[in-house]
Order: sequence, then structure tokens, then C-alpha cells
Amino acid sequence: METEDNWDEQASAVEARLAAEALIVDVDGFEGPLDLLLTLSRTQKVDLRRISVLQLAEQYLAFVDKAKSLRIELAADYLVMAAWLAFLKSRLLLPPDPDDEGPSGEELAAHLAFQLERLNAMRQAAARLMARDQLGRHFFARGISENVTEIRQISYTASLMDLMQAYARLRTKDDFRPYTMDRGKVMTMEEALDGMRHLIGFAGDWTDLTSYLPEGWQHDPAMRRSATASNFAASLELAKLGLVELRQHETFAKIELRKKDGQRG
Amino acid sequence: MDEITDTESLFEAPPMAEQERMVEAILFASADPVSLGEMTNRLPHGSDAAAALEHLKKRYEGRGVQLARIGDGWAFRTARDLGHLMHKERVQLRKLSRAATETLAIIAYHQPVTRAEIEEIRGVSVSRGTIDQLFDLEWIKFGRRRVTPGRPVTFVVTQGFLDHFGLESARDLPGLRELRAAGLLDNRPPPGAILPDDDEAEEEGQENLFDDDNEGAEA
Amino acid sequence: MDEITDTESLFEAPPMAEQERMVEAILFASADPVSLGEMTNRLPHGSDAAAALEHLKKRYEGRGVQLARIGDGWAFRTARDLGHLMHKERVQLRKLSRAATETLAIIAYHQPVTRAEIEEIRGVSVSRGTIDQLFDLEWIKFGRRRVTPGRPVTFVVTQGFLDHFGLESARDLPGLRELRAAGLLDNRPPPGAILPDDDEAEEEGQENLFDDDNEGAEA
Repeated sequence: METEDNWDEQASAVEARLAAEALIVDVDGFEGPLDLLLTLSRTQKVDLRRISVLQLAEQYLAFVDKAKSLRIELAADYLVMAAWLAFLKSRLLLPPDPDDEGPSGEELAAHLAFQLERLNAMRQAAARLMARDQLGRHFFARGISENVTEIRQISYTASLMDLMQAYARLRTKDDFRPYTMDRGKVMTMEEALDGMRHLIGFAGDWTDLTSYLPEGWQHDPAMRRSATASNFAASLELAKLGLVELRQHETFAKIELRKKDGQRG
Repeated sequence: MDEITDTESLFEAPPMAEQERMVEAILFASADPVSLGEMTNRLPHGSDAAAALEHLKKRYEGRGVQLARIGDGWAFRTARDLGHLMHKERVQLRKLSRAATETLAIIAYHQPVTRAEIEEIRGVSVSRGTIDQLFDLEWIKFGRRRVTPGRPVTFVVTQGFLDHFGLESARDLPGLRELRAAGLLDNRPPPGAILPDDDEAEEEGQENLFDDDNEGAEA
Repeated sequence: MDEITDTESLFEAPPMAEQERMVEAILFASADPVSLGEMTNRLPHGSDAAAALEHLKKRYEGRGVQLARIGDGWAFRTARDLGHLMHKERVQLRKLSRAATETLAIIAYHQPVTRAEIEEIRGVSVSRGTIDQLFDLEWIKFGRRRVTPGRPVTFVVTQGFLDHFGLESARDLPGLRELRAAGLLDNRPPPGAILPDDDEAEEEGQENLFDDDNEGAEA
């Protein structure tokens, strides 16, 4: 007997706990405090305009307390709402203070009731909207669009969304664009190659590679670095093609090049 | 000058029955609604597209396809009662989340509406994904900026939205009149809040609902 | 043929007028011609698809669309004599290239803006073709000359641009923060990603080739 009693007791405790948790765990299912309030208000089974905001506030506060006792973390907006409702509750319970200039408890309560009614109305409107016959499900558009495709007249189009996304892409490209060097200060190897091809015609004798740096690239360090590197790469390329010879007397000495014998004249 | 007069008299508008045939052909060929303006451009000079459309609409009453008005556009759509025959054509629509359907309804009934107003009504912040999804479906677009500090952008529904839900205009939204009469479409500020002119906001709201029909025309 | 059998069958077929409506809706919505066999399968049990098709064909005689037999299937087709109306349907809509869209966006957001400023924002030179295209579309025009050395011309957007994009003024364009708030900045393709369609990328490549030529010629 005793054990059975115990067992019953335990069972009911577990049951209660589960029930409490079910309500709390459902917090995830609520879309914010207003939604929770709307759900709680349903238990009053009255017109939303005549709802007892005081009772509703108490239900909400009890809910939050229960959540706390179960150590369930509530999002900040639930707690803000709880604080506001506690304030509202005190306003509704205390006789109005004639010196207080703020809105009365009744006004605040009426507004909350309005918000709940409006949310409820929108929810019903959404349901009615989705319950309508829908294109592609209940009624249908022409299956074949007879766009004869013989003509070549092209008309360009863009949507506002394209435009805005293009702009957004441009204005935020620094946030995410891959590492690329800015054009102004960078000489590509192709450019260097082009320049050197023209110049080596005049280089009969060994000439310092650095003298090939084009106008305007000698002074700014970043530009000079880029041009030097590209020129060096270009000279290797030209050597590979058998157009020039390269020499360097020792490590870090200057690099010289000249037109290859066979190419001269 | 003389030439122009000559050509004008030479090419008279075709008889109404012929205009009706033309409108019929053009609408049949297109899956998307064709606006009255475009129709007028495509018909021979001097035609009365609006009248031809009215005739055509009558002709198709009770048929398997119907001529439907969608915003400023017109399109043929299959009769609602025959949807069950179209299982082959039925497209799988992604189920919208509750947040998305509510946000859509708020935009439709309160348009033009700002993000802050949507959040005020739902009592919860609007996620990017929700707005994104509605943009992807081409059911909402940006409306005019609100003439209030910060000039916030507004959202409105599109012609595609009207087409999808079989609405002639945003004014035909179910229950719109009742909601308006009950004051549930008001943007009522919390008591004690300082705010811009109430009248102005309301006036703008109304004006814009009418407006929306025009905007549908542009889209 | 077997009318007697049909009426005697357990499931009564809908009246012929109703079958005709059904055939009409099915043919309208179908993307491909529908064969007699398929039509029979899709109609309620006991229906006579062949007869319904014949009735429907008669009904459309002389109309703007005709019920035509294509191979062993049936489909609606525009009446032959109205083919000329489909001219505009043949206009091929092509998406504006990325270069042009970006240039247009910069002009819209920064107007009046000089060519040099556009290039600075885009980080690449702007081809003459791109600007020309935007002029051809009548979406941009010359603004006032800038009162700076060289008095460079500026570009601004036109009324036609505002009409096309459904804007009342260029000030109605949403700002960056709003784009981000609406989640539009998260949708951007990762850097260097393949553009939505390959043609576009290719086209752009070509355009850039022309670019270089033009720049060379100008220099």
C-alpha cells in the first residue's frame, strides 16, 4: 500500500511537472510576448475588447515566475513585457494619482487590449488569405506562352531589385571582395612585357634592369616595387623566349640584361 | 500633313468583334497579366481595348477559362471549380511559415507599412528571412518612403500577389472593410506617446491603398 | 458511340457542356499538347473526350484562338491571321548586363555624377558602350557640367527611369542600411562566384574586350 501510494504521488508530481514544462517549453512556439499574451487571453474566453487585462497580467507574470523556477531562460523581450505588466498591474490596482500626468492604467490596458485584438485580427486575416484559391494550386495560368522567337529585337530590362543589389554589391565590395590589388599602383607582367619588348631593341649592351622602369613608376615605393617585380618576371620570360640574356655577378647585385646576339641587328 | 490624315482614314479601327478576337489572342498567348496600356499599344490604332475586354469577359462567363482582372492587368485563368482536374499542372508551393503569412497579411492590409509598424503589430522583430522570402516570391515590393523623420521605406504588395490570390485589387482583400470599420487597421499609438499628426497618417494610409491600384499598373 | 452504356454506368459522366468546360481548362493550362488518351484519363469516368473536343473546336471557330490538332495531341493556338499581333511578344527581353546595372545604380544613387566618379566607385573603367546603352534606353541623360577643372559632364537619371522602376523620385531609392535591414545584402553572391547565368558572364567578358578597344581608340 505504502509503496503504491508513494508511486502515485510520484507519478502525479511528475505529471504536474511535465504539464508545467510543456507550457514553458512552448516558449519556442510563441512569437514573442504579445503572442503569448494572446494565447493566455484565450483562456478567458471573452471578447478581446472586454478582456480582463489585470487577470491577463497576472497570468503572464505567473508564467514568467514558473519559467524562472524551472530555470528556463526567457528572451529579454519576455522579461521587458513582464516588467511592464507588473507596472500596469500596480496602476490598475492603485487609485489614480491626480498629480500623475502619464496615461492612466485604464488607457494602457485599453491599448494592450487593442494590440491583442489587432494581432488576432491579422492572424485571422492571414488564415483567410491562405485559405483562398491560389494560382498554380486551384486555378491556373496559360501553360504555353506563345512567344514566337523569330525576331531579334532585344529590349533590355532590369528590376529595381537588380539595381539595388548592384548598388549594394558595389558599396559593400570592400567587405568581402577577394584580395586583388588596386589597379593604379600595380603593373601587370603583360604590361611590363609590352614595355620591355619595345625597349630591348635599343639595348645592345648590358643594361641595368632597373633602368627599364617606365616613366612615372620610379618614385612611389609601391609602384616601383610592382614595376620592378613585373619587369623582372618579364625579363625571365624574354630570356626564356631567347630574346635577351641576363646576368648577375653575385647575390643581390644588380641584374643586367642585353639583347641576345642572334637577335641583334 | 495630308498624308497623315489619309492614312488615318485609310486604317480605321477594326470592328469591335475583330478587336475582341485580337484581345483574345493576345491574352491567350501570355501567361502573365497584360496591362490595359500594353493592350492598347498592341491593338490597331483607334481600338478600344477596355470595351473589347469587357465584351470578352462576358463571352467567357461560365466557361472553363475566365477572363480575370488583376490590378491594372488582364489575364485568362482556369475556372476555380476545375482545379481538381489540374493535378498535373499543380506546382508545389513552399509552405510559408506562420511569421511569413502574418507578415504578408499585415503588409497587404496595412500597406504601405514600415518594418517598425509590422514589428509593432506582431510584437516581435521581423526576421530578414521572412522579408526575403516574400521578396523572392515577388509578393511584396518597396513602396514610397514615409514622409516622417528618417523617411523609412514601406512595403506594399505586388500585382503578383493579387494574381496569386485571385484578387482584382488590394481593396478586395477578404474582410478589409470590416477590419477598417472596427479600427483594427489603425496605426494607434500607445497612450502617452508623442507622435506626428494622427490625421495625416490616417489620410496617407487611405490614399495609399487607392494608390496601390495605380502602382500595380506600373509594375 | 456508347451513349447507352455510359448513361447506364455507375458513375454518371457530367453533362457534355461540363465536359467541354473541363477540356477547355485542361488544354489552356497544359504546357504541351494533350493527347486524346491523356484527356480521357483526366476527365471524370464515363466522359467522351473526343466529342467534347469536337464541340470545343466548333465553339472556337472564328475566334482569336483556335483549337488545333498537333500530332496526336490537341492545343490552343493563336488564329493564323492574328500572328502580326504577336510581334511585340517577340521582343526578347534580356537582362541588363552587370556592368550596365552597376553603372545605372551608381548614377541613380549619386546623381549628378561624372564618369570619373563612376569609375572610382566601380573600380574599373566604364565603357562607352555601357553609357550608350543607358542613353539608348533613355534611362540617363546629361546633367549640368561640374564646376571643377575640365568642367566634366555629369549624368543623371531620367523620368523614363523613374517610370520604369516605379519610383516617384530618385530619393525613393532605399538606402544601404535599409537594404541590409531587408536582408538584401546577404544575398549577394560570394566574390568571384559564377553569375546566375553563364551568358551574362560571357557577354560581360566580350563587352570588356570592346571596352579596351574603345579606351585604346580614345587615348
